[in-house]
Amino acid sequence: MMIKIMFFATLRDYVGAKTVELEIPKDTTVAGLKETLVKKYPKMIPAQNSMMAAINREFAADEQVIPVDAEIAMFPPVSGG
Amino acid sequence: MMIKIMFFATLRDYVGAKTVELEIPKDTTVAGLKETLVKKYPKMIPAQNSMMAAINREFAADEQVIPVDAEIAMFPPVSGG
Amino acid sequence: MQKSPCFLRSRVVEKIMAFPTIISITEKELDLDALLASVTSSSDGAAAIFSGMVRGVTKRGDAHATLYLEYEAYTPMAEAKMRQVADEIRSRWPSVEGIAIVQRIGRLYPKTPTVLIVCTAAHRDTGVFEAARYGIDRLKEIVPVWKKEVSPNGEFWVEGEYLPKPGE
Amino acid sequence: MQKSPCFLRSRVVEKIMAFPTIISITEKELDLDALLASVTSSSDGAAAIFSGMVRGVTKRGDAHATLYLEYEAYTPMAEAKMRQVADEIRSRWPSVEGIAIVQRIGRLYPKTPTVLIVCTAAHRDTGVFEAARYGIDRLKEIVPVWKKEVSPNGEFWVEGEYLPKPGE
Repeated sequence: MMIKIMFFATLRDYVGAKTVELEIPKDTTVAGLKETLVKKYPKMIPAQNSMMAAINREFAADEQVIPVDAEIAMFPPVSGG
Repeated sequence: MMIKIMFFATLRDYVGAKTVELEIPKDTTVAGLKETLVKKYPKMIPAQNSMMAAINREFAADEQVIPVDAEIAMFPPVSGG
Repeated sequence: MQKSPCFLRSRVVEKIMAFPTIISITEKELDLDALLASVTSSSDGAAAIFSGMVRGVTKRGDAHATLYLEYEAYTPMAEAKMRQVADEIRSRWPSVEGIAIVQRIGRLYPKTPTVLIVCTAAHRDTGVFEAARYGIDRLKEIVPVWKKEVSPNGEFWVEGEYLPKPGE
Repeated sequence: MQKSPCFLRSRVVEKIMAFPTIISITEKELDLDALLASVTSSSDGAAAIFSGMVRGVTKRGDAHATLYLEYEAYTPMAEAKMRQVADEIRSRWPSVEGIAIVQRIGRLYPKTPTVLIVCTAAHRDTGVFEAARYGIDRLKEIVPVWKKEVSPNGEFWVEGEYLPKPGE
């Protein structure tokens, strides 16, 4: 299935784009997506242990399966304030 | 000696004036002044245990002798904020 | 459907009880006086407020100078998480009445306020200071906003330390 | 008299170290944004602020409504005592940099801010919330300001409970 991922902060710099569209197998987990991304964008390697995924604006667990038509975002630990 | 006393809040209402000029004996203490005032203005009786004196903008002890040319103020416990 | 007067009365009470919550990610200059006014109810006598500012000179840890900060947000999630922070404050400090949580984004120079947390209550001794402190601590944990620091020696993204739990 | 370069240098340092203190009794509307700006230094990243407001509806204790409050001050002593509160804050929380303590007087209606305490610091975890809380608590103990409450049932002076020690 096709997904669209939004990237923020360092991750956007590593990927070189604000959003990326990607074809992934059905039942791909967040962990699986992270692996795919790191392979595709090796610059993401330094961030691979700290990067977070949000699905439909909620923090997602690594084992969570990515649902159809989800709003997906990936970013480093937040630093607002 | 002549002194001038400023009154605030309830005390001003009891006395009926913002300032009062008064002749007091040399070496009068704060306690002595309070007694004199309560005699002169019986409306002050309900305030006699809580009223405070400031001499030259510092809280004064009852036993303090009133110095010459002092700035004297009397008032109830503060309630600002 | 007919409603009993009692039912109507309870709806009115509910409406009175709904204290204001203001949540915002904005590029505009923060207006603390207006914000405080907009979350103040007649029953409020106290407000504890936190304001964060851009620090131009940092002495603690890795001492350095900052030319400016560039803030960005994942806005829809950030606003949802700010609302969650407000809900968490209310569940921990039921005395808190009005709440405002506003994060400014974009390029911000030293001394500029960047974030405001406002909590109002009837009295100052019912946890309002702790509530405001919790608000800023929690914002820095779970609200998706990031800042890039631009210094005379280059620029780098500031990274937080907290890893929120799934669903947190 | 000739001064050594070293002596001159230490005077410069002293000047840099003198963080702003703003103390004021005023009849004018309080401007929190301007006040915060005027006590913010480049080294500040955090401000904890307390604002008191006129409560129109009081539920705790003797529940009542308030039409307005009439504040008065023994201004020269009040400003001296506010300066003392600022000094006490600095001696207890050396991390606090800018301090503003402003009390508005005159006739003030419900929801209107009446008093502001602002404490700034480099970071939020160095006591700045506790410092602001101390500031308002202490103002209510030793700063000679009084308020008369005007309610639908009449008017009465509010009286504090604290009796300062001589010289306090």
